[in-house]
Amino acid sequence: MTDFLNAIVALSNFVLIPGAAYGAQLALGALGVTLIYGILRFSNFAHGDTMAFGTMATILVTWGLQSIGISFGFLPTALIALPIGIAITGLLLLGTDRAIYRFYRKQKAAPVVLVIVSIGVMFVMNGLVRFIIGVGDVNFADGARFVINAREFKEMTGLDEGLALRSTTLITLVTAAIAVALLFWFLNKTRTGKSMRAFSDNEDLALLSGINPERVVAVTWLIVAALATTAGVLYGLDKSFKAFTYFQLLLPIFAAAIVGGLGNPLGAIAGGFVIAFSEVLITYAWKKVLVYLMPENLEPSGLVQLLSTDYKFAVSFAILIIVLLFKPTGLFKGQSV
Amino acid sequence: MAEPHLIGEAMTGGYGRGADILHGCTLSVDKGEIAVIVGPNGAGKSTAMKAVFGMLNLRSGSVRIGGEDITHLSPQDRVAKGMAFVPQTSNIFPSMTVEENLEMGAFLRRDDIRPTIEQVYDLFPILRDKRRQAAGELSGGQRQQVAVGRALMTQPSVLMLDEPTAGVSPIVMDELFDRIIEVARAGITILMVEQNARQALEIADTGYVLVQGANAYTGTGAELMADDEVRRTFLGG
Amino acid sequence: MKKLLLASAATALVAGTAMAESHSGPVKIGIILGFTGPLESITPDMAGGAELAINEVNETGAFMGGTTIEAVRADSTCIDSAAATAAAERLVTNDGVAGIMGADCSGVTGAILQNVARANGVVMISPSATSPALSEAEDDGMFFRTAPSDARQGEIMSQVIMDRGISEVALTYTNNDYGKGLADSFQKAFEADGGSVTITAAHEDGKADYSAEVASLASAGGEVLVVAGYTDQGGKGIIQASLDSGAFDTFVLPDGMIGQQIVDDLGSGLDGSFGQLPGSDSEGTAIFQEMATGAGINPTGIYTGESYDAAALMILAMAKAGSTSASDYAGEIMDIANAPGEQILPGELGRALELIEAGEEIDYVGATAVEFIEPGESAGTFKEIEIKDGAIETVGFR
Amino acid sequence: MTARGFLLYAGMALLIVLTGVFQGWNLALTILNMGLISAIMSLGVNLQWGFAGLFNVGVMGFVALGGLAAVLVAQPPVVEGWNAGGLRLLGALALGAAVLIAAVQVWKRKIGGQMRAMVMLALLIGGFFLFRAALDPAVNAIEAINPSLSGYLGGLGLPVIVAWPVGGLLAAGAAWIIGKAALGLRSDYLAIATLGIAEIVIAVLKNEDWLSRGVKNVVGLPRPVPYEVDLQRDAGFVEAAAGYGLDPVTASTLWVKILYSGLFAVVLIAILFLAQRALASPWGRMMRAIRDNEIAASAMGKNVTARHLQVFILGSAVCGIAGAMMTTLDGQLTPGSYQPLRFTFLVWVMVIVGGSGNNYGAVLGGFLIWWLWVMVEPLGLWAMELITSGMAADSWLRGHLTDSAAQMRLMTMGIILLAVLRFSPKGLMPER
Repeated sequence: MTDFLNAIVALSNFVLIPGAAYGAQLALGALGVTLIYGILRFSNFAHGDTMAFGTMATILVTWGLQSIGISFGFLPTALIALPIGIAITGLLLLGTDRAIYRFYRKQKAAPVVLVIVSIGVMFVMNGLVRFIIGVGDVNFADGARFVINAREFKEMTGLDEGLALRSTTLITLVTAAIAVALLFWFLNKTRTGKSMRAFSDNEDLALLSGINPERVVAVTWLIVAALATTAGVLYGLDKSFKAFTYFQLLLPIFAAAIVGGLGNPLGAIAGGFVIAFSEVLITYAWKKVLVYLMPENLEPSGLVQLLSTDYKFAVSFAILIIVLLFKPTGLFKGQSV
Repeated sequence: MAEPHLIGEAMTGGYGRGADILHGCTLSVDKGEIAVIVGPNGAGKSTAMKAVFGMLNLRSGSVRIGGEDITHLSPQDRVAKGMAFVPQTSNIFPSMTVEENLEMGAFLRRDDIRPTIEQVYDLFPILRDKRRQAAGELSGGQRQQVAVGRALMTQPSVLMLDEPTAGVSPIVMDELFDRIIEVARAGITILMVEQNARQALEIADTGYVLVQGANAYTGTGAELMADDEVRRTFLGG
Repeated sequence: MKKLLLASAATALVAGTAMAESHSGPVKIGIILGFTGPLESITPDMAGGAELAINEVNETGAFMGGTTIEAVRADSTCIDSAAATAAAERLVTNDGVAGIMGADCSGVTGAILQNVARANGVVMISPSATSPALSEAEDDGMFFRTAPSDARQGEIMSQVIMDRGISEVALTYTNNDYGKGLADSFQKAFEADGGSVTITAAHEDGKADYSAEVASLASAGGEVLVVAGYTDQGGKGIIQASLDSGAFDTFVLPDGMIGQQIVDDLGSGLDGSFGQLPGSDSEGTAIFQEMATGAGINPTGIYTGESYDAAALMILAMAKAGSTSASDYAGEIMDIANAPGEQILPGELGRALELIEAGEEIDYVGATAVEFIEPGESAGTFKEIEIKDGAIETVGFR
Repeated sequence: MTARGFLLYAGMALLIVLTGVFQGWNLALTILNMGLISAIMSLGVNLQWGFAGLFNVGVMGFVALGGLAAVLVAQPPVVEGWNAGGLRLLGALALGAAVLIAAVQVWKRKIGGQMRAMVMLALLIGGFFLFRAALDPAVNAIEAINPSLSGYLGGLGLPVIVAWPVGGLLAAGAAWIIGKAALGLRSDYLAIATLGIAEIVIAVLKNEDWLSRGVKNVVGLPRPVPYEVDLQRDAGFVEAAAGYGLDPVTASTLWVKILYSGLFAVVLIAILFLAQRALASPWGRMMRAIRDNEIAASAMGKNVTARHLQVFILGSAVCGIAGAMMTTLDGQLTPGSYQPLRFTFLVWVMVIVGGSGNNYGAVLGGFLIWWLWVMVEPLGLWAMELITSGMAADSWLRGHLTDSAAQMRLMTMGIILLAVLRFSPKGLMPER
């Protein structure tokens, strides 16, 4: 029985909890990508850098708050700064839309043109973020680090395996859940939210129904700003902020959005967790768990690892491609333009 | 004689900067009446209706509703003036529920829309049962009902239908025509384009036969049905 | 668009002239590092380290009869060999640099060495390229490095671990030539010494998440975790996640992982961890830290000290040869770096120049206890360190 | 080419000449050489995007495969490696391929749905473990041999120029597999799929040490041209250089670059010629017809998928050739250095800025963007110094701005891309 509990705890500690936190971060990022795809109808390559910008704005505000002595108790100060960061990012995105994207929308440019435009925006934002905050590693998490740490858990339960729950992990999961719940409430229950779904479903008919496209677009960018900034800040709190890493985040986020089905919010969430868990599970060495579970004479001698972690990153893309081969528009039937 | 409720007068124009498709075409409907546009393929039937709704640029001619000139209004603004349009295809929001489709139809209204939704449900009882279902999952005829219902949500004075019976079975078609008559009885002016010319003319108060973007024959539904020339050329004998 | 072309042409012209004007005058040293790209977060401090040495010499005014030295930065991008080659080409043929401090990543370093430095006969001293393959590269005696080759460090690390009575370790390395080379040589040495490596897991720098790596490392188990990575890259992420999940409490840290910053970031978690880095005593390092902090450079950044040393060595060699021509001073670098002679610590470059002027031998020690072996790389006397109460303490030398 | 085209090309030539005059001919030739390679990459992408409207964001993978060819062709074989496990390794690879083919065959059979999936899955999983069991010992044996210097199988020891067409073939082969699997995908799904496949290719290159030494890099690849130092020692050459009034170092570095330029130019012109012929041929017209209206084209009985596959393979092959040439020029293969920003997105900027659908435009874009990529750095620094010249020497902002000058590079690329898309959406040299 103890062995069984140990196995469960080990699995939770190293696979389930970290996977869930990473999955939530990817899911929030993928939600932003998928909303833009659903409503503005292009894959936004600048999304990683939007997350970087939002996080940067939040960090700057956090520093400001800290310098005047404001903190949030055992919670990170960045959570107070988050709404301001979102507002700043929202302004940036609205400005970008006004200055750049709107022109192509008016022209009814092909979606792929918008994708290429977003690559240009990506380059510019990339430079902008580095220009303002620099290229270094920024650690801006404060507040309490653990809810339960591994040592305490072991003492408490008498098990051999520890279970650690970091406060940032908990905050990530809770915030992500709140954000997703808010988003779904907004999309399904409010007039504006429904009008966005209508616009995404059938743009021409939305126009006929008197839905103002510019308003839908503006609201979309604001929501994307909120999602991207929240995702970026949660990620940064959990790990740390570095401009280069945020650009790299774009790839798993895209993978998540695509696996789930572009334009489908439920799919984005599922995709985030699929990608996160596939990275962890396929390269996981099952030795420890099996040693606990198996009778002594059957214990594995090797690592019982499907693929070495070198291929972790390739795994998520391989899964992406396999999913697309069998379900060409993703698990949750996304759109395609 | 008082001016008809809706009139598109001597309309000439085409899409974008392309060649003209309409050549001095005139359409008019009185309040609470049904007008049907028929004609051969490529005669500009749908184009004529889109012109009335403001979806193409008129080089000359005018559109008036209730005596008010709306020639230069955008389709959205015409919706506010009491026009409702049901396109031939993609006329619903497929991933939204039936009820949400109806709500979206009433997007511009700020008053209580419950009663109107109830009216639509009374008109199309099947929709009441399927109100929580995604509209995209419904059958073809039911989707057309959703589409018409959505258009009615603005409480329009004019309802324009672009081939509402395209691709539905004859039984469903009859049913739809019955509903359309019911809508007209409620005092709503109806302008529609139909492929099934014979059945459509049967319920029409006025019929327009268009050929190459111009009026070829005009008359009551019965008159056109009786006209040998029209029958032979357009109604298949 | 023609306007754009014209405008760029005009700008190029002006910029070109601006540069061409400064052809005569000060001696120039090129600093080629990846200011953009994967290593962009550590390169500013590295460049700062090199410039610190240059400024120090300029302040003494004792270099070749008062000649000033000017640093010219260029971007190696770390990954784009072609862009790095072009940048180096510009430094050599247009700016006319007398030597190159760089490059950082082994890939671009090799490309610059083969395509620019060798071709033009210019000395390169890399502060950070550690790939064993570079030891074997054709260099015509033009290439040096102040970071030790990975091969030697692997053996030292094995001894350090063995001497603590630890015989089972898990190993993770950053997936580049530094990490892979160090991991290979360490594993070989450790297994030869009778230890066992439970798992060897690579990690990519700059990636989003390291749960998978930590999960596998934890599952494989081991008394300590050897992390062959960088302090502000994946290595830190792995340690952070291991500490958080309680997978490992003790870490073995090679040179790339040792820096005050990571100790500060991770708090008490690193207490008890140990490792080794090149160095014979801590005196030079301490002095350098003070100097760098005064100049607004983070002194504990990786390879910052090595960069200082690379620039200093180059300058001292020029002084000794009395010439800025590579063919003259390349041969002096080994002499300057090694005994016999008076030991030179950071901040003593002025004195070193005076000694050279007086014709005396010097032994440059610098911030990282430089000692060169053939073919022009750091011999690697290593100091063993342990982290106690949030400070890096030297516990011995090997 | 139109008058505008000639003007633009003349402008581009002027830029390079000005670089030569003001910054030195060595730099100008360095830029020219990589410009030639960039132009070829750009041509490859233009084949796919400009001709057929295929949005391939996996350019990096094909360029890297080309680079691999340079190692596999030009490096001397490592005999100990082959003896240790070469044949076993080939056997294992054959086994892996057989398993995949069998799985595909099972999938194609029309047996009951559930059953088919189960059989295929069982085959794949069982096959995977068999494959690993066969592969791992062979790989370990090979990699154990002198890992810091070899630890791989080496190549065929052929002249490195042979690697260029081989690089094309390697990329074409990969493109065939990828195209078979992914070309059915719609719009952005194809884009991300190719992006992912490129990452997988890089992951393989980085981790399969027996193939290309992985992240330990292969350095010192043979060259198709002489080494500068050898030229400097060659009395005849020194004499000839003196005849032109050049010192041996300058002469040798210039001469080597000129030789490279010649080789690259021949390849570029050949590919450009073929691409132009293709564009004007009925095949090219059909391609563009498909691009402009896929539905109409397929309604007219054109096999859209097959045509897409053809052009995808061709374009990828061209990228592979360019990749092999680039590795030859660098003299080394460093798998860790392949990043999508540089080898995919930058190539796309070249195509878009130059003019998609127009081969001359793509070539121009390759040169222009590469020139900027190299020159923005000094120009940016210079601009920063100009901007900050009024500030106090020790001001924080001044230091910050000067330190950030290197970041101008990405931003400039973005601004140029956006400006071109806005004001000349079809590129500098639009398709007619």
